[in-house]
Amino acid sequence: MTAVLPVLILATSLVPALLIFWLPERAWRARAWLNLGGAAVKILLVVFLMVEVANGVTHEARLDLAPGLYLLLRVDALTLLFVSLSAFLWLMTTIYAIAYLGDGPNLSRFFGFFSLCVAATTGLALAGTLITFFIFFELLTLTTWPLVVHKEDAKSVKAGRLYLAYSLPGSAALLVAIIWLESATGPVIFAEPGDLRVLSDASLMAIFALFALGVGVKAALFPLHGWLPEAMAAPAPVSALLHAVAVVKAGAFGIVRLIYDVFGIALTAELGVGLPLALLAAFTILWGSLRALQQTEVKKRLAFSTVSQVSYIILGAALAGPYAVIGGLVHLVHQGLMKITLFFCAGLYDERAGITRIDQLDGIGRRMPMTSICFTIGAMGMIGIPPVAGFVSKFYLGLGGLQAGEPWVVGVLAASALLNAGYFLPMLYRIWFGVAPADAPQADERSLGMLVPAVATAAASLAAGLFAGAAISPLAWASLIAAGYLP
Amino acid sequence: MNLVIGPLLPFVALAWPLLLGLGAAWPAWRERALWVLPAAPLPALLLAIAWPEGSTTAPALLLGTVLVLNAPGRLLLGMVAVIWLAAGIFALGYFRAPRKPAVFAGFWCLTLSGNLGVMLAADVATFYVAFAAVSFAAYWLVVHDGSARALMAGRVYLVLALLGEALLLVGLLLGVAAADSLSIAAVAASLSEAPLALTCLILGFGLKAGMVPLHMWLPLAHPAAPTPASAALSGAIVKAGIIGLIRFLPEDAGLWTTGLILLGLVGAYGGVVAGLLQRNAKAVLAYSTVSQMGLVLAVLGAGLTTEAALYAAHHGFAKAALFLGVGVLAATGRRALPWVLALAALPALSIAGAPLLGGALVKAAIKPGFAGWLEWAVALSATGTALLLARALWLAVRGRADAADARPAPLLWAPWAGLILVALALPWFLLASFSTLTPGYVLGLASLWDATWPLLLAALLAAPFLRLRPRVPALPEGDLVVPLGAAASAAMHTLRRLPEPTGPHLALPGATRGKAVLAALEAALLPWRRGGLLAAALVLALAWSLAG
Amino acid sequence: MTTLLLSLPVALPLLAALLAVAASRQAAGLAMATGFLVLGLSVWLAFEVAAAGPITIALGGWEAPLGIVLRADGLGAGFLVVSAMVMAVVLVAAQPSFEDQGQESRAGFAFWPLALLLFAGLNTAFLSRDLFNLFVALELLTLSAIALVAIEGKAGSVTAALRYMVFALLGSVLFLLGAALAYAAHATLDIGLLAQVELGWPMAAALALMTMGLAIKTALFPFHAWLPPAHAGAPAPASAMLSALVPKASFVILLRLWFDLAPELASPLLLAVLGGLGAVAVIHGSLLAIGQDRLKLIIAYSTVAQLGYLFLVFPLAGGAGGAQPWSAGAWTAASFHAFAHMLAKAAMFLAAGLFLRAVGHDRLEGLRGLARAMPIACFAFGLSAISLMGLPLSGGFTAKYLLLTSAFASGQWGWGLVLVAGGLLAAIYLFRPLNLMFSKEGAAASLTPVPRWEQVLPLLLALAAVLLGLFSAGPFAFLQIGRPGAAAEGLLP
Amino acid sequence: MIPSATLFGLAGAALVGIGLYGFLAHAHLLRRLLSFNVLGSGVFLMFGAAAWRSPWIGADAVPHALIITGIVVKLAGSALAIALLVQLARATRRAALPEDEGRPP
Repeated sequence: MTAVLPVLILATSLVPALLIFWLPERAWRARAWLNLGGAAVKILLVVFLMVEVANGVTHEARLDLAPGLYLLLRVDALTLLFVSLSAFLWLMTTIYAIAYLGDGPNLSRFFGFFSLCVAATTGLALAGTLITFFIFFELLTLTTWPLVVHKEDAKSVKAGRLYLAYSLPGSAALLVAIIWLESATGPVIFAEPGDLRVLSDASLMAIFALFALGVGVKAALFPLHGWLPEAMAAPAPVSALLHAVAVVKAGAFGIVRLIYDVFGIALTAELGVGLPLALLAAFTILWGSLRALQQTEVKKRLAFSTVSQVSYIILGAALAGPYAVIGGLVHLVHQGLMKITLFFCAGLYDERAGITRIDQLDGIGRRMPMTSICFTIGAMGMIGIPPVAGFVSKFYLGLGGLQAGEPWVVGVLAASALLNAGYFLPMLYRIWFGVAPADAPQADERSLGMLVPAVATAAASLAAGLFAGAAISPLAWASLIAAGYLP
Repeated sequence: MNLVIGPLLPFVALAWPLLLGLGAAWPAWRERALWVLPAAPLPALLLAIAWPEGSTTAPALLLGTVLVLNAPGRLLLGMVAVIWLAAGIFALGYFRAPRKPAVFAGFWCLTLSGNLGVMLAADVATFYVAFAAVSFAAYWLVVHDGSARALMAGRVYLVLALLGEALLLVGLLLGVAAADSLSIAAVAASLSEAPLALTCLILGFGLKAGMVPLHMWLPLAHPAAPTPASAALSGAIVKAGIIGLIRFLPEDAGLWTTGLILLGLVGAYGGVVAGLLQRNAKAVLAYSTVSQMGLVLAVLGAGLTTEAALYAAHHGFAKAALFLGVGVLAATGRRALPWVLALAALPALSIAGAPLLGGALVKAAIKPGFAGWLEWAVALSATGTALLLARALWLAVRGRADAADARPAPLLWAPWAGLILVALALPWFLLASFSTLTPGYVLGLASLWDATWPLLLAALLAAPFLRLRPRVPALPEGDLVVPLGAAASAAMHTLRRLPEPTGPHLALPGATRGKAVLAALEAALLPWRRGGLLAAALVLALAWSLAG
Repeated sequence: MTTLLLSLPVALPLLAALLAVAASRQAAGLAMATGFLVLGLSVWLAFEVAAAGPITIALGGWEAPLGIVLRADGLGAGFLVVSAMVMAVVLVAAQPSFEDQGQESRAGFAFWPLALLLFAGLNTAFLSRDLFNLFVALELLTLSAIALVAIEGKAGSVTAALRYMVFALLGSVLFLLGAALAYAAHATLDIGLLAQVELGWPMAAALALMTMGLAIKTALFPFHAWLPPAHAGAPAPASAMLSALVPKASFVILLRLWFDLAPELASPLLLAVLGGLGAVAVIHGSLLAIGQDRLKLIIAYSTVAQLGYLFLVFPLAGGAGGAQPWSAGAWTAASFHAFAHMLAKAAMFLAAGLFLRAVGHDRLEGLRGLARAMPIACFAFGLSAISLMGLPLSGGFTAKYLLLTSAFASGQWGWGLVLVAGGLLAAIYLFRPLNLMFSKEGAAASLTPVPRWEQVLPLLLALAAVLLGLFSAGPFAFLQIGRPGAAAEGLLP
Repeated sequence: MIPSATLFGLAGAALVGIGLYGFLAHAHLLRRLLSFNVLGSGVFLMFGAAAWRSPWIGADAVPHALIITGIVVKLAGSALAIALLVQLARATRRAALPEDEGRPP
């Protein structure tokens, strides 16, 4: 048991962040190396830690703040699922962002906060106690805000305000829930939370609801999702960060922690709080899809699609059967891979062809074939068309629903698949079969820095589905985690 | 961990087309990408002809892929390989200046791989993936020529394919949950206990196989595709649904036993009626497929699984030959027409069950499944088939080449002729192993008569038509799709135009008023006198409470 | 040695103030030197206290009740260190504002001695244990603060100063009256000695008088109306001292009165009045801050709200102490909150001063686009905002966490909700300026440039506020040195 | 006969009362300041009275020292107040806070 590694893995993004803040605007080369170096080291550490965790070695670090208030960083399998995803996507997004932002203004600020954001995500994943989780959760909110408002135009600033207007009350609810719980039970360490039964059923239910409300804002659970589509005003790498690497994931991750490591499956079932959450998630899935259908802007449609997709994770977690857990957890990774691909492509369309609306997509497939192929793969994954990763998640979620005695889940999945098809296929149709108008602006995809990450994540989404049975696939890892939770 | 446990060839057979397809995208090869088409199904052909039965596993692939080679699958696998081979060769002659050859070749290979995959898959996930591959990749074959008609057909195809996938997913999920296993055999065994799963699966597979009323995509998509692709679609791809039913139907399908027979017969006759009202040879052929698949469904409902496979295989060869025949006729001038037409009529006659041809054997094979009026109904359907195919040939002849001495190129007629040969001959070799009959049975007088009278009846019925040439009302391709499509697009339109909830607001109601109230309160606290008096009052109150 | 350590923080600023009047040319340098010297001494003292426990000295060898006794416990030394940190930085930051005005101007001449006097009063208030000494310290502090408000001589600030004066005088006289009563009843003014005797109704009356006097000086609702115009009207470095430091002195005395001197006299009404007024101050101050259109007024109203939190300690103290062994409760939290507020509020006023200098006015609209022009100052503003909102990781968060835990553990939900609501309201009024800083549309075309090193000063304080949260274990343990028993057990049995 | 200490104490209390009234009642700041001085004097008087212990001990010396210090402090305060008041009067031609005269602040 050592304390070095958890701290080190946090430092891989924290230290570059702090250094980058002080770099002059022109030092883009140093910035790039710091970022990429940090990301690369982090991936190496993650791989090493995976081996360690698979071998049953525990790593944890602790910092005392006040009696009863301490930061605990601890590496477990669930941590690594999230950290590995965010580390890989961070690397990709960084490469993408360097190319995307080019020599725009305020880059040191941007990349500084960007890395801080990832540091917060890492900390959140590593958090071993509720309060540690909360602290990093809140840090994530704060470090994301400057990224959302990065463009400094009216739209971004409004989006930033909205983001905070949703997030801060959410965090307040979360804090109340945590302190309420801890004032009765003492500090809650994940997976060994002590006896929650000292509180009454009603109190526990209220705590569960407050907690779900708090993290639900980040996870864009209906009706707390309003900020997400507005946040599309931010640059594409930020969207990628919000939708895939960090923010909404943090919310979903919080729900998983809540159900499995704080309340535990047994107590959740006893209180009967899983089902309402599952129903809300199911409603969000359908609602997000319906709203996506109504959008006319590419990024907004994708944003509502996220609203819908992230709730799959929550649905899986809330159903709490063996397969459902696996489905939910694996979707954490799969959704990240697929959605980031879509956002990378949307950014490419926007940046290289000036396309923001869906009706402008006509015939872009011919002019930007690689981008469009990646977009197609991502979209197919979202619909659940195999062998892109999405179908694996849905398969397990569906099985999980049946296993948990909730057959309606299958219906929700099928309906959502059709709705997803309803809003993605017309886009694909325009991309591949539409005819570009004569006055369409110049378009090309000659930006290796933006294209390579898109191709890589698209390939990863394909591989995650195609080789789901492999020993090191997300599915295998999710199954390992789930096995740890189930009696 | 071994990547593959068991023989490698089944995986090679599936991966080889994919590799070729990817290779076709290579810039240097793009222009000549079509040459990969004939090569793609070769390993699968080898597998079907010369490989021992057995299964093989790749644990890392998907959710642990298991492929199995056994009797009905092997036959249909071979059929798929042969049809795609023939269609591939045909395509070389058919496309003179191909549009986007690399894209066409890529999706051709992907569709093929999926089509082969459904015949081999022994686990649910692999089956689902393969099924999706064949369904969705085929879309690009349908819309290849980019015409408005093709795009429209493609759209209908895609919507229904999606619906099929969704049904399939639900069915498979329910099935797997009931069986608690991913093995198809296990799922099938438990389906009699899971009626909802069975229903979803039958609808999903039926959709692919052209079961009424989910057949609408067939008469739209098959004619819209380029001829070699039509052949593959109608000959091979619809069989993905058939193999699904063969694999998944439990011993006791409950109500669906009757349901399949009834729906099958409705399709068998409805296809004939709707087909006769068509104006396009390929559309007529597509309706004939609906009709024939109806029969296969009925056979499956009757429980004759292997016979259904045999029937389906024969139909695949013959129908693919007919589609290619339309292409061959289109390249034939007046002079060579009689010979070509004579050859083109052979698969038609075979499907109609004319004596001594392959079709007669397979029709005899399925006969024991039916009794009473059903036996008659099945037998009589051959009359309809004959009429329908005659109409198809008639329409095809009208579309012959303008130049009187035009002759089909060898690349066109050779694969066609090959397919005809296989269609006519193969049942003779396979009848014994796929049914309880022997070839000798069909040579008996009774069965010769059984095969002949429907054709004579057809000739009788057709005669007045040929003489009088009445105007036949035209039925739009895809019949039901017209009203349904309109309804669907209206629904979609409504969904999209639903009033959007207003976006989130940050301004609080009454904020201005609240601000004024607060400011007034603040101003009231400012004058010293009030503050001082308050302080004095509080001092007194506190002193009193502290002393007490 | 310890005698010097305790007396120099009081004596040095006094001496320097005299010198600054005499040698006004060197006043700025002298003041800065004093600031850092006292900071060094305070830190040294803190280490001594940490090593050896509370240190008590009797000046001139006269023990209480006759002599003047100074005592450094965890609370006093803690406040001493943090206020010296703030003072040192503020004095450096004040240098460009007041040195440039030359010796001829009254402000340039008077600022340094006044600031040093204020410093001396502050340190005396933190270290004294004698009610009359505390009175003198408070007067020194208040009078120099009032003079600082009026230092620019504008009609508005003179009005504000006079208003402040009126309230402060009442506060003083109430406190003095209480002290006189206490002396009449028990013939001593030493807190330590008074704590040991049986207290009767005269002491109750005395405490009521002193409590109200101190509450007025701490600008507790409803006696806060003088504060925003006074703090907002002063020059930025003066505002920083006024807002961050001055109210803390009276609050520390209030803590000592109730937790050290007479915990057994507390009544439910006292807790309800102090806690209730504090809660109202939190909500009322925050709501008014939201409505302001000038940055310095927002910050000043924020002080009203933040001071309100401090008073929640009275009902909450002991809320977690006995029942929950892992949390030492609200008493420490109040100190933490005061520390965090001192650092963050000073940083915020200094940053606001820089914005004002760059833009020429402090209307909110002027902040547009400053994130690009003055990134460091904006960052400092943002960091201190985080601490004021009580978001992690910051001293403000640790304080809020401890207070909330006390509230929930003792079942006093209401106070907990006030804490949460206050945090959210703070987010609203503090993100308004932050939002504008990040809006490039409508940004002013030309700004007076502000040197980088000046922007770093508020950042230092803001970072200190944040680091206080990250490394709170040390300060937490330090505050427990010489902690009165009532801090853990609560004011009511 | 009333002991002199009590007399002084009562007189002090009366002065406090009168001073407090004036302090609260007057809007004119100079009057208010004068009232405050009356109030302060009352407090000191009471403090002084509290110094009386008993005929044998006589008066306690400590309050006397404190009163002197207090008077100095009060003097300083009054001086500052007067200075500010003069400045206010020069700047605004008024000798009262705006809100006490019913003007907007």
